[in-house]
This record gives sequence, C-alpha cells and structure tokens, in this order.
Amino acid sequence: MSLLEINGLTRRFGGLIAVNDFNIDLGEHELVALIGPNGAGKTTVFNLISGFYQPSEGSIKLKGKDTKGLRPHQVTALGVARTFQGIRLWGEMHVLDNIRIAQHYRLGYSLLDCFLRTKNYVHREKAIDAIAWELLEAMDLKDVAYELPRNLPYGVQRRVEIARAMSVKPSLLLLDEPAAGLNSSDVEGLIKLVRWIYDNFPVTIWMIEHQMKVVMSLCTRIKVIDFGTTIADGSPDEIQKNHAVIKAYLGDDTI
Amino acid sequence: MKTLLEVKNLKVRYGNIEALHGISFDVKEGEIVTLIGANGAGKSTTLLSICRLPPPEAPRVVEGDILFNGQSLLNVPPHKIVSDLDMALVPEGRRIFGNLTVEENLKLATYARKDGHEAAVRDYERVYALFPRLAERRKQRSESLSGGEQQMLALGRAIMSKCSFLMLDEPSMGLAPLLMYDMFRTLKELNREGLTILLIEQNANLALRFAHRGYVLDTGEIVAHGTSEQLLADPEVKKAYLGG
Amino acid sequence: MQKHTVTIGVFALIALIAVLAQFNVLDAYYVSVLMFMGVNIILATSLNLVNGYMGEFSCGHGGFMCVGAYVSSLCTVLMFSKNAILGAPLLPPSMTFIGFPLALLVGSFAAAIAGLVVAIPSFKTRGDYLAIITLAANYIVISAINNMEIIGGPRGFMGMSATEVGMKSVLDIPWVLIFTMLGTLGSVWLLRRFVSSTLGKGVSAISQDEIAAEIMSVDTNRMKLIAFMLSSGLAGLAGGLYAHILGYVNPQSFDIMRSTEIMVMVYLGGMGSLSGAALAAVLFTVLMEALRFLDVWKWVVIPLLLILLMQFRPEGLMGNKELADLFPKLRKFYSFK
Amino acid sequence: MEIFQHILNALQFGSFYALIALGYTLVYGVLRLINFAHGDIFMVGAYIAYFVAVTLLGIGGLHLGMDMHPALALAITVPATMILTALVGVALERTMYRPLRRKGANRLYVVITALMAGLMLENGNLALLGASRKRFPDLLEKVVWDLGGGVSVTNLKVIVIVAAIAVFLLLQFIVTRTKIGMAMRGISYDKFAIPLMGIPLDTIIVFTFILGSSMAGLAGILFAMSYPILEPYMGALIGWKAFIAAVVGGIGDIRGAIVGGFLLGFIEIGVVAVFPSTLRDLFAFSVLLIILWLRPTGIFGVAQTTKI
Amino acid sequence: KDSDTIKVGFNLELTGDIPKVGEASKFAAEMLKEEINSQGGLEVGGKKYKLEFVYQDNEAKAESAVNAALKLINQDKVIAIVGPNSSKQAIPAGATCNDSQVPMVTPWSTNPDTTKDRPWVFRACFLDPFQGPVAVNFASKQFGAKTAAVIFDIANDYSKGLAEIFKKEWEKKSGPGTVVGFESHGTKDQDFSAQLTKIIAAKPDFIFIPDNYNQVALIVKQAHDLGYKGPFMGSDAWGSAELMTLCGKDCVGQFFSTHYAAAGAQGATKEFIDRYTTKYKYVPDDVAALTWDATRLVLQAIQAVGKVEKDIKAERKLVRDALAGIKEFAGITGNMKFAGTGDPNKCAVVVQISPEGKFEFKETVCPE
Ligand SMILES: Nc1ncnc2c1ncn2[C@@H]1O[C@H](COP(=O)(O)OP(=O)(O)OP(=O)(O)O)[C@@H](O)[C@H]1O
Ligand SMILES: Nc1ncnc2c1ncn2[C@@H]1O[C@H](COP(=O)(O)OP(=O)(O)OP(=O)(O)O)[C@@H](O)[C@H]1O
Ligand SMILES: [Mg+2]
Ligand SMILES: [Mg+2]
Repeated sequence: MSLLEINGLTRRFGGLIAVNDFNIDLGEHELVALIGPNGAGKTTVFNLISGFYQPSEGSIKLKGKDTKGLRPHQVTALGVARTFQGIRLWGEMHVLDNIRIAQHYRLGYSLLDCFLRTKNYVHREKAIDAIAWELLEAMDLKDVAYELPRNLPYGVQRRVEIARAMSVKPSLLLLDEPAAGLNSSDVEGLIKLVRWIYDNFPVTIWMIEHQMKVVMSLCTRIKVIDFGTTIADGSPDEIQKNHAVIKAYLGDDTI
Repeated sequence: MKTLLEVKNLKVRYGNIEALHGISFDVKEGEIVTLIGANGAGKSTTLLSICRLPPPEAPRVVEGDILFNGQSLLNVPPHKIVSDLDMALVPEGRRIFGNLTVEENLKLATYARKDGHEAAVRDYERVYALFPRLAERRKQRSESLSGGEQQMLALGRAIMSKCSFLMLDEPSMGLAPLLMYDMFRTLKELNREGLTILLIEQNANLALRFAHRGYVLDTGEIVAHGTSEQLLADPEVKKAYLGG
Repeated sequence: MQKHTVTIGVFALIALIAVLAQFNVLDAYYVSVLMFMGVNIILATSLNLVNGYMGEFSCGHGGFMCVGAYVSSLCTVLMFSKNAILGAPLLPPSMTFIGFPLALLVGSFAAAIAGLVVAIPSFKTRGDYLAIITLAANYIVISAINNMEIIGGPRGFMGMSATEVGMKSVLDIPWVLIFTMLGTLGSVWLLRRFVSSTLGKGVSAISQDEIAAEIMSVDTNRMKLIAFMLSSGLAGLAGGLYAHILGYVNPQSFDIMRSTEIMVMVYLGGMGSLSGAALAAVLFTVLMEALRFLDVWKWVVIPLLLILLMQFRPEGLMGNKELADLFPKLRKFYSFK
Repeated sequence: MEIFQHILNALQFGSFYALIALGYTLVYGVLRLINFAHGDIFMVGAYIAYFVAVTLLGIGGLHLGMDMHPALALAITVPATMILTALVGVALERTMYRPLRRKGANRLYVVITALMAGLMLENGNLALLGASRKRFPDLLEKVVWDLGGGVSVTNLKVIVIVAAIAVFLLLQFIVTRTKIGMAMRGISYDKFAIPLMGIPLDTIIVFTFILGSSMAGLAGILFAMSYPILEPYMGALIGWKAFIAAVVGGIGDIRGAIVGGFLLGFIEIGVVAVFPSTLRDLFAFSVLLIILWLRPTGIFGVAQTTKI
Repeated sequence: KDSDTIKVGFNLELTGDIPKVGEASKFAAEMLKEEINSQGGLEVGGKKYKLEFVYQDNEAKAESAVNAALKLINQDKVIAIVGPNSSKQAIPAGATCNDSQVPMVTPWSTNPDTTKDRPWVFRACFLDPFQGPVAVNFASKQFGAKTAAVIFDIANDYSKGLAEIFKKEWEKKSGPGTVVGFESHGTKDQDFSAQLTKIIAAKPDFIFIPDNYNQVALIVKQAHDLGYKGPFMGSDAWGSAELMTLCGKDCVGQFFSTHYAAAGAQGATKEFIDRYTTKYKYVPDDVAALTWDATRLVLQAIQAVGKVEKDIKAERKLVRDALAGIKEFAGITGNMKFAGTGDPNKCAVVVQISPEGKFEFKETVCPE
C-alpha cells in the first residue's frame, strides 16, 4: 500500500487556482522533491496535506485513510510532520520544550493525571523526555537544549525545526525550503542531516527546495509544477535535461 | 571614483551584547560591494546600523562613525536617510506590509519621492516588467503571496523608492533559480545606470561573481577583503565560505 | 526530606497565621486584608493562565468570579441559613464543614461552565475580538443577576455569614481565613502543575505560534477549552471565597472595574509568571490599603505608580520568570513541578 | 409613529458611539493599541469645551470678563476644544505610550498603561475639580421640531448625526485614499519597515493621535451640548461601549466603527423599545456576542490570512 | 494625651460612583467637629474632650467598605462609625460592625436590610417602604392623577426598591394597570430617550422619578425634548443643591419628597444651612444634613454614657446601649422617634421647586 496517494487535488483562492489537478503516489521510504517557480503552488500542496487548507477538489489518502475534514493536529497524529518556509519555532520556549510539545498527540495521560501527578503521568513524561533527549543527542543539539530558539543562529534553528518534526515520529516528513537562508557550509550540513535521517528512520521525505545542489544530491525523484499543474516528473537527470523545466524554472546562470 | 559610504571602526550592541567589534569598510560610487560570512556573523546587523533604525529590534551604535558622502549618519533620523539621502534597504525577512495590496505596497514606497508622477509611473512599469507575477497580483493582499512573490515585492519597493544607494539583505532567498538570475541581471543593469549596491548574500559564490569587491565578516569582525577575483581565489575563503 | 522543605514551610506558615488570628495578634483588619490578598492571588494567577500563558486578552474575569460567588452563596444559604426561598436551613451547622467546600466546588464548576461562553468562540476568534467577547460576557452576567429578583437583583444577596457562624459554633477558630488560605494554595498548586506539564505547555505554544501548535499535533481547541474553563473555574472559587468573607455580594462588585484590577495584577506581575502574578496580587492589595489615607488622590497615585513601574519594567515585575528561575537555589528545596 | 421617534433616538445616540469608536479604531488601526484612555479623553474634551465656553460667555472659567454671544462662543469653542483635546491625546502618546514602544514592551503593557492613564484622568479630575458636576451652558438656541404624530426632533440631534457622518467620510478618505492613510495602515502591520520607506514613523503616529483625539474632543462638545451634565466618570461607560462597537464593526476599519456605533445605538434603543428596559444590557450584549460568534472578525474586519 | 480625645470614624464614598455624597458627608462632619472643638471639645461627664474624626474612603465598593470599617475599628480604634451612606456599602459594613460590636449609624441608607437583626446598627433616615406611599398620596391629590409612569435606575437598589414600592402602592390605590410605564436605566447612562419615548407614548398623568439628581436633570430635559409637558414627581435623592445648577428651568415647578426642606427652614436647620452654604459655597443636600444628625446622634449617646472608658470595647458597648436608649431626637431633618429597631420614625416633607430654584415647603407627611 502506498503511503500517500493524492488524486486530482485542486485548490482555489477566489478566482485563483493555486493547485490544479495534482496527483502523486508516494511509497514508504522515499526521498522526493517538489520544485517549481515562485507561486507555483508548492507550499499550498503541503498545506493541503497537513490539513491547514481543505481541498477544493480531489482527495488525499494517507496510508489508505482519506484525510478529508481532519484538523491539522489529527493529520499529524497520522504520522505527517513538516517544517515551514519561514521558521516557526515557539520562540519563547527552550529547544527541549519545543521538542516535547510536538509529542502532544501521544501524551497518553489526562488532565486529572496531570493535576494528581499519577504514576502514569510520571511514566509518560519520562518517556517524552527520553525521546526528546535522544533526538537532541542524535542531531547534535544537546548543547542548545536550554537555549531559546530566537537566540540561535539561523542554521541551528533549521536543525531544531527538523528535530521537532522528527519527534512526531512521522512516516512522512515534509520539508519546505530547508536550505533557504543557509550559507554554503550550512547547506552541506543540511544535506548530510537529511541523508542521515533518511538512512536511520523509516520515513519518506518530501521536500520543496530552490537550491538545485540540494535537490540533485539528495532526491531520487523530482516533481515539477508550474501554475499548480505538473509539468514534469522523473529522476534528477531527466529533470535537468527537460526543456520545459529549464525554460520555466532553471534558467541559465549567466550574470 | 568618489567614496560614497565609509564605515569607520563601527561597534554596535544589542542590549549588552556586542555584535560588531569595530569594523571598517567603504563603498565607492557606482560599485557593487558584497559582505559575506557565516550565519550570525553580523552582516544584517551592519546594514541595520547604517540605516539607523531605532532599537530594540535594531542595534545601537556605541562607537565609530558612518559617513555618507562625507556626512555622518549618526544623527540623521532613519526616514531622512531614505528620503533625503536616497538610500534604500531591502531588509532580511522582506518586511512587506501584508495588510496592503501589492499595488499599495509599491505606492507607499514612493512616499518620499520628489521627482513627480511620471517618473514613478515609469518605475511601476519597470517593476511589473521585471516581475510579471506582481502585475497579476496587483490587487491581492500581499500577505497571501507566496514566499518568492513577497521577495519580489520587497525588491520592487526598493526600486520604487528611487534610490541611488541600495542595500540588499539576501535578496535571492526563496527565489526560484530562473528568477534569481533575472534579478541579478536587472540589478547589474541598474548598476550600470549608476546605482551603487551593497549586497549581502548567503550564496557567496554567486555574490562574488556578481560584485566588484567583497568583505568577509566573521563574528563581528572583518577578516578578509579584496576584489572579487582575489577573494574567489583565496584558499582560506574558499574553504570556509564557498563550500570547498 | 529537603525536597519537602517548601511544602512544610508553606503549611507551617498557614498554621502560624491561623494561630495568630485566633489569638488576635493579627486583628480583624489584617485578617481581612490577608483574605482579600488570597482572593486576589487566585484571581491574578488564574487570569494569567489565559492572558499570560495563552496570550489572549480576557478582560471579563470579574464575570466568572461573579458566577462563582453567587452560585456558591446560593448553595450555602439554602443549606445553612434562614432564607426567603426555602425558609429554614436544610442542614444543621455541623454539616458546614462538608457543605462549605462543596458549595465552593459547585460555584467553581458553574463558573467553569460559564467559561464555555468564551471558550467556544475562542476556537475561531482571537485577540481583540475575543477580548470583546469576554467583556460582553462580563456585562451579560451582571445584567442577568440584576434581573434576577429572587437573589436580590441589584440589592445584592446575603446570608452567607451563617456558614462561618455554623463552623465556629462547632469549633471557634478563624475558619474562613483557613479555607481562603487553603483555597489560594490549592489554586496556585493546580495551576503550577498544569503549566509545568507537557500538556499545559501546549497553552504557551498556542500563544507563541498557534498555527505551528496545531500543525505540530497540539489539539488547540481542547487546550483552549481546558485553559478557559480552568481559569474561569478558579475565578469562581475566588468569587465563592470572596462572598463568604464579605457575607454579602452585589453584582456591581464584579463589574469592569474589578476585571480591570485583575488584569492590572496580571500585567504588573509579568505575563506567564505565576509567582509574578501572586507577587503583584500581594503588592496591589497592600498598596490599595496602605494608600487609603490619600482619599481622592489614591486613585490618581496608584495608576501613576503603575505607569511608572511599567516604564521601568516593561515586562512586569517578573517577566516570564518564576521565583525558582531567579533563585535557582530554591530548587534544592522543592521540585517545582 | 413611536418607531420613528425610536429611530431618531437611535441615530443620535449611535452617533456618539460612532464618533468615539472612530477614535478608538483610528489609533487601533495604526498601533494595534486599544487606547482605553480614549473614553476619558472624550471626557476631558467635554470639560475643555465647558471651560472654554464659560470663559467666553463670561460666566466662569478664567473670568476674563468676556461676554460673548452664544453662537459666536460656539464657533470658537468647537475648534478650540478640538485643538486642546488633541494636545491631551498627543501628550499621552509622548509621555507614556512612546517610551514604552521604544523599549519594545509587549503591546498589552501599553494597553494597561492606557487603562491607567484613563483612571488618572478620571480621578485627577475628581481630585482637582471636586465632586460637583458641571452644567454645560446653552450655546445653541434649542429648537424642537414637531414632525407630527408625536415625533419630535431637536436641531441639536440633527447636527450630531450630520457631524458623525461627516467625520466618517473625512476619515475614510484620509485612511483609504491618501499616502498618509496608507502609511498609517502600514504601521499597523510592520512599524519597523516604515522608516525604510522614508516615512517619519513618529510623525504619522502623532498625526493619528491628533486626528483621533480631536474627534473625541468634537464628540465631547456635542455630547456636552446634548447631555449637559459633566462628571469625571462620564467617559468610562460610553468609552467601553464604543470600544465594543468598534470591535463588532471590525476594529481598525473606519466603516466598521461607524456601522458598529450605529448598530449598538439601534440595538440598545431597539431592546428598550420592544422589551422591558431592565433587559437592555442583557439583550444588547447577547446580540453583540452572537454577531461575533458568527463573524469572528467583526462586520468589516478581514481575518489576517496567515501564510505559512 | 490620648485620653483627651474622642475618636469617631467615617466610612464614606469619597471616590467611585457617587463622590459628591461622600464629600457632602465629610463637609458636614468637619463643620460639626470644628464647631464643637472651637468650644473646647465635647463635654462628657463634666470633662471636655477634643473630637477626632477619621475618614476612610470606601470607593463606593462593598468590600472596600468592609475593609474601611475594619480599619476604623482595629487600627484607628474609633468608638463608633458614621456611614456608609449608600446601601450597597452600608449593608456589608453593617454586618461587619455588628459582628465586631461597634456601633454604626448610617445617615442615608434607606434599605431595610441595613439594620435588620443588627442591634449595633442604626440609621438617621426613613425607609423606602415609607417614602413610596408618601409620593403616591401626594401625587394623586396634587395632580388629580389616574395613571402614572416610573423611570428608575435598575442598578441602584435604592431607586429600584422605591420604584417597586411606588408601583405596588399606586396600583393598590388606582387599580391594576394604572402604572402605564415602568422603565429602567443603568447608573451611568446618559441617554434615556428610548425609555421616555415609550413612557410618553403611554400618556401618563405624571412621571415618578426616584433617581439621583444628576440623572433627574437629564431625564426631565430629555422628556421635554421629546415633547412631554406633564408634571414630574421625585424622591429624596433629588434633594441636592446641584439639582438646579444641572437641571435649570426644566425642573421648575416639580415636586419631590425629602427629609427636609432647605428653603424656608427655620431654627437649627436654617442655621446649619446658612453656615454650610457660607463655608462650602453651596446649599447642603440631604446627605449633609443627615450626616450632621447621625453624627450628633452618636455624640449625644457618648454624652449620655457620661464617661469615657479606657477599655474601648466597654466604651463601645455603653455607647450602643445609649444609642438604643435614645427614644426621641430633634434633628435638623426633623424629629425622630426610635422604637428599638434602630430605624427612626420620622416625617417626610414634600417640596416644590420655585422659579428661583429654591426647594419650597409644600406639606409634611408623617407615618400613622
Ligand atoms: N491564502 C491564500 N489566499 C490567496 N492566495 C493564496 C493563498 N495562499 C496562496 N495563495 C496564492 O497561491 C499561489 C501559490 O502559493 P504557494 O505559497 O503555494 O507558492 P509556492 O509554490 O510555495 O511558491 P514559493 O516558491 O515562492 O514559496 C501564490 O500565487 C499565492 O499568491
Ligand atoms: N534583535 C537581536 N537581539 C539580540 N541579538 C541579536 C539580534 N539580532 C541579531 N542578534 C545577534 O547578533 C549577531 C549578528 O546577527 P546578524 O543577524 O547580523 O547576522 P547575519 O550575519 O546577518 O546572519 P544570517 O546569515 O543568519 O542572517 C548574532 O549573534 C545574532 O544572534
Ligand atoms: Mg512556498
Ligand atoms: Mg542576516
């Protein structure tokens, strides 16, 4: 069974068609990219999947389950985590809390447990803590566990955001322009990080990215859209040679 | 060539934290100069201090001087820097006015212009020609634009403000490759028409290819400078900032 | 053992105050100021959950306090006092020890239910629009009570003192003071436990970035429901205590001015700091009493003081820090969880 | 017939809500600041009008020995009050709000400061002028027009309604059509970026306070003429209600303020006209609550589209 | 030195909703104190004691009134308390004084609950259930009225209570449905046009307004603006010197029931009015006069005790007993008879407002 199945997905804003008859089928453990010119509708596709927007038409199936009408936190509970085009961490809480809170859907204790500090509560909080520390350790963020995100360098914030998404234990990880605003050496680090995640977790990663270096070195499959419509879909090599893609998106780098 | 901007031993602080420890550099008329450096090196801070935006969000200059055309900027209020000295800044994070439409955003940028309606109309045309996307979205509230579209708008605003000295903070962020190259070509064209540019760019490779000269910033200090060719060839710089 | 020092200290303090009051070392005036201080602490800390931690702007806390005050008063009056509705008291004075806390609980519960009026719209509405809903809710509660002849309407409602008399008839110690102190302690303790749990931190996540919270699996509607109901429920408790301290309630005691006072305490203390809110409540109560001699000028001087304070500490007394953050050594004595 | 009288009454009282709500919305629309002192600035406006008027008429105030014709006095009182009230508003901004803003305080601290400033104005007035209420002199020869069928209207009512509408049109023009108006709206979204457009931030904010406070001054003088009894707390309740009206209309939107103001006037008068008047507040606020349930951002308010 | 002074506390609404009431009380008390102290003090058992009056502001709030009372009792150690004036504060403060065993006399609170079952609480004014019928009888006689309309303040227990008593009495007298309009408003309202439009459309023979004078001024004016030309009848809350400054010619010719008539007053009453007017530049209203009487009641009780005990508790008890023992008292607001309930039995007067703005005596109504 495929992990994510999108059929005929369309989303309109007033008269504007942001996503038009979008289809994709993602299996387990893949590394895929979604690219296209600015305003092509890439972020909108992600927003539709995570339940932030409801589709105008079409269906989104996650592990065979239609996500229609689900609220975003319910979709996340099904195993979809994401990062945002502009970083959206909770800036006034330290990194550790950021990562704990993203496990809200599987807290496993009630309000009463919380008031009474029952055994179950203590046990669950410990488990949540353990997962958080494990991730911080693995992603080399241990030193900043008690820092506020807004005081961290941009590159580190990006890593924290990815760590937060991973604490959801997702089977589908959506990354929206993870390399934007990173300098050249940080981009290298990011590529390594994504690869490491891909190698160590049973997760399908789907990313939007404008930096071809990142896309080409990571992804096995690339989907290109323009004006909400798919214009190409294939391996990195195919895409790089595709005339429509070059004309609409890649261009040439003579300055 | 005349020196347009001269920064002398600039020290600035956020609260009690010193972010720049005394940097000096200059930009001559008609040049393109770039500042490169790692995340958090203080590049944006430098531009914000030049614009003299008020704290707390912006830093506070504690020492040194900033001269523009020989005149110190330290006592010039920020809006005057834009309206009287014809400088413009495209800030980090775009900072467009999301509750205004695309058109209103551009119009607001002409607030301090004095060269008449016609000239402004010509510039509207220029912006819309450069970013046809914006023309399509003229009446849309700008906060619903896509990330890249917002970046175009931020640049459009700078062009509309009719500046002779343009400071850009990561203008390529979030732009698709095609558009990014287009943008740099347009900037080059503007430069040939006389616009002086101070550029910050994460993609140091690209920035150095585009600029005449560059400065390398590291944790609040300038560690290297030279012409683009020199920097591109410098093995240290290459290793640290150009991604090997 | 060390971990319990603070707990033991707090209970010892309560016992000490009760003893001092019993033997009139603390006269009735100080005792009443202490009790109002307790009520103010509950009010400020509970509002801080919504206005500080959740970042909403509720300005009708007085309305929920009103609901709690009236409902719990109605309960005790029906049970323990001669009244216009049922005539003779239902229960003997010895039952007050169960009846009083129960009535307080019923009052809090009713206030929590009233909190729904604000909690449900908060799913869709935020910020200043929600502020108006709370304000309107405040007006509605007061206006509704003004229209209820059976509980005295604008005349107010009384007979609550029978409860204290009943308790004292069994054992003559300052019961209402003790209950108020325990109620205050309990409220702060409940709030503290809530906001320090991962569950409760979801509330802060909403305040900092609601969209990110929802997308990162926080059920924002549920969290808002919990926060609003907990906050208004505790306001109801404060109202119940207030009514029994005073022995008389009147709808005008819970108007916008009251809500304003509570708001001032919250922001004075610092948004998102329970110890700050409590500290501000203490300070505010003391200030209100200490400046009595200024007569008409009191209400010129108090706002002026607060304005100056905010100019010098634009994040409130404590910012979003707790006592334990400022004095890390305290952690040795208490886990603060 | 009674109904026409009620409509006229609602229009008049709604006009006051609208005039005050306009000031609220204007400041809010620029600074995201709920200027809770606004109701009290309105009160100060009424008192200023009183002192100017009695001084000019020679029956009190500064005792300059003037003895002006009431109509002339009115002609001078209106602009004088508007200017002086604007000064009060600007003074608040300069001494209290601006320093806080500069320190980057959470906007709610500015709101609380505004609340405190309001209390200070109220009680400062009480402490300085004593508890006696003031009677506003008659500056306008009252004319009661009997429209037949028991419906009557005074010349003052007509003036009030016309003034509210005129002010609305003026402000709507400024905010939507001029560059200053655009800058005002821009500030509400991102203060920081305003100077980068070459716009003097503080000047625009001061301009906003001048506009908003002078409108409160105008409302104050009209109110004092219609309800000629002045007391220190007169601005508090009507201020809160006008604020509610502004929000129900969609705060930050000029149309919202005028519609919200009239709406509140109509609801209040309508409830009293149909139901026992004891239920007025209960019904009126329930109706407003329901409107906000149905339209979470008010009648004209646009939800901020959060782009992620 | 302390033993040379006698301390009396005042629990007054100096700020908040009704600052004028607190101010008038304070002025009257100050005047009384100065008068007595200028004569060397209050003579008790042959010795002269200086008077010391302690004023506490209750902000016109219930809990603040309780705190003010407790502060007067425990900190300032007063022998007795005068005030609060308004029932909202007087009821809870009365409970506090009763529980703490301190005598309290409220000048102005007309709500029955204030003194009910409270042996330590007294008052100097008549009660609402008495004033209502006075208005009914006078109006039906004076205006030959068959129908009446009422407009009152819903959030003011005084106003609401009186309005209801009036309605009941009027319908008892003239038949059900003869109160053709019964409308309310809020305390801080300034616009009454909707209520008045309804009332005027019902064509009552007169309008009864048991409201505070400041609202009266607005109501009467607005009724005239809406074309009403009939008479008004008011209650004791009209009786402020400010009424005429605020209301002007609109109020001329109207009637209201009150505690005393300032215009045409004689003897001690006139003397009080004249002195107050010279000192504070306005004619004292009923609160001032009632505070004067209430304070004098307390002082008389202290004198009746005949000595000042060292032990304040004992002294308070004696003063209470003395207060309860007063059977008759000649106040400037009329003669009072006490029957052991703490409530005086006293006459009301009805006055008419003259074209010069004076409150002219019309008739006296005494309880049967
Ligand atoms: N809420 C909305 N209301 C109106 N239009 C919207 C909304 N959200 C997105 N759009 C429009 O839909 C189009 C697609 O936006 P989207 O954010 O998906 O682009 P994108 O492909 O992510 O572009 P970029 O690479 O620049 O981030 C844009 O033109 C944008 O203006
Ligand atoms: N508002 C602020 N308050 C406190 N410190 C700040 C603030 N803004 C920046 N800093 C700190 O100042 C230093 C320089 O930041 P700056 O934004 O200038 O770096 P940059 O070179 O532009 O980095 P980037 O590539 O991430 O944009 C950093 O250490 C940063 O943490
Ligand atoms: Mg995007
Ligand atoms: Mg930067």
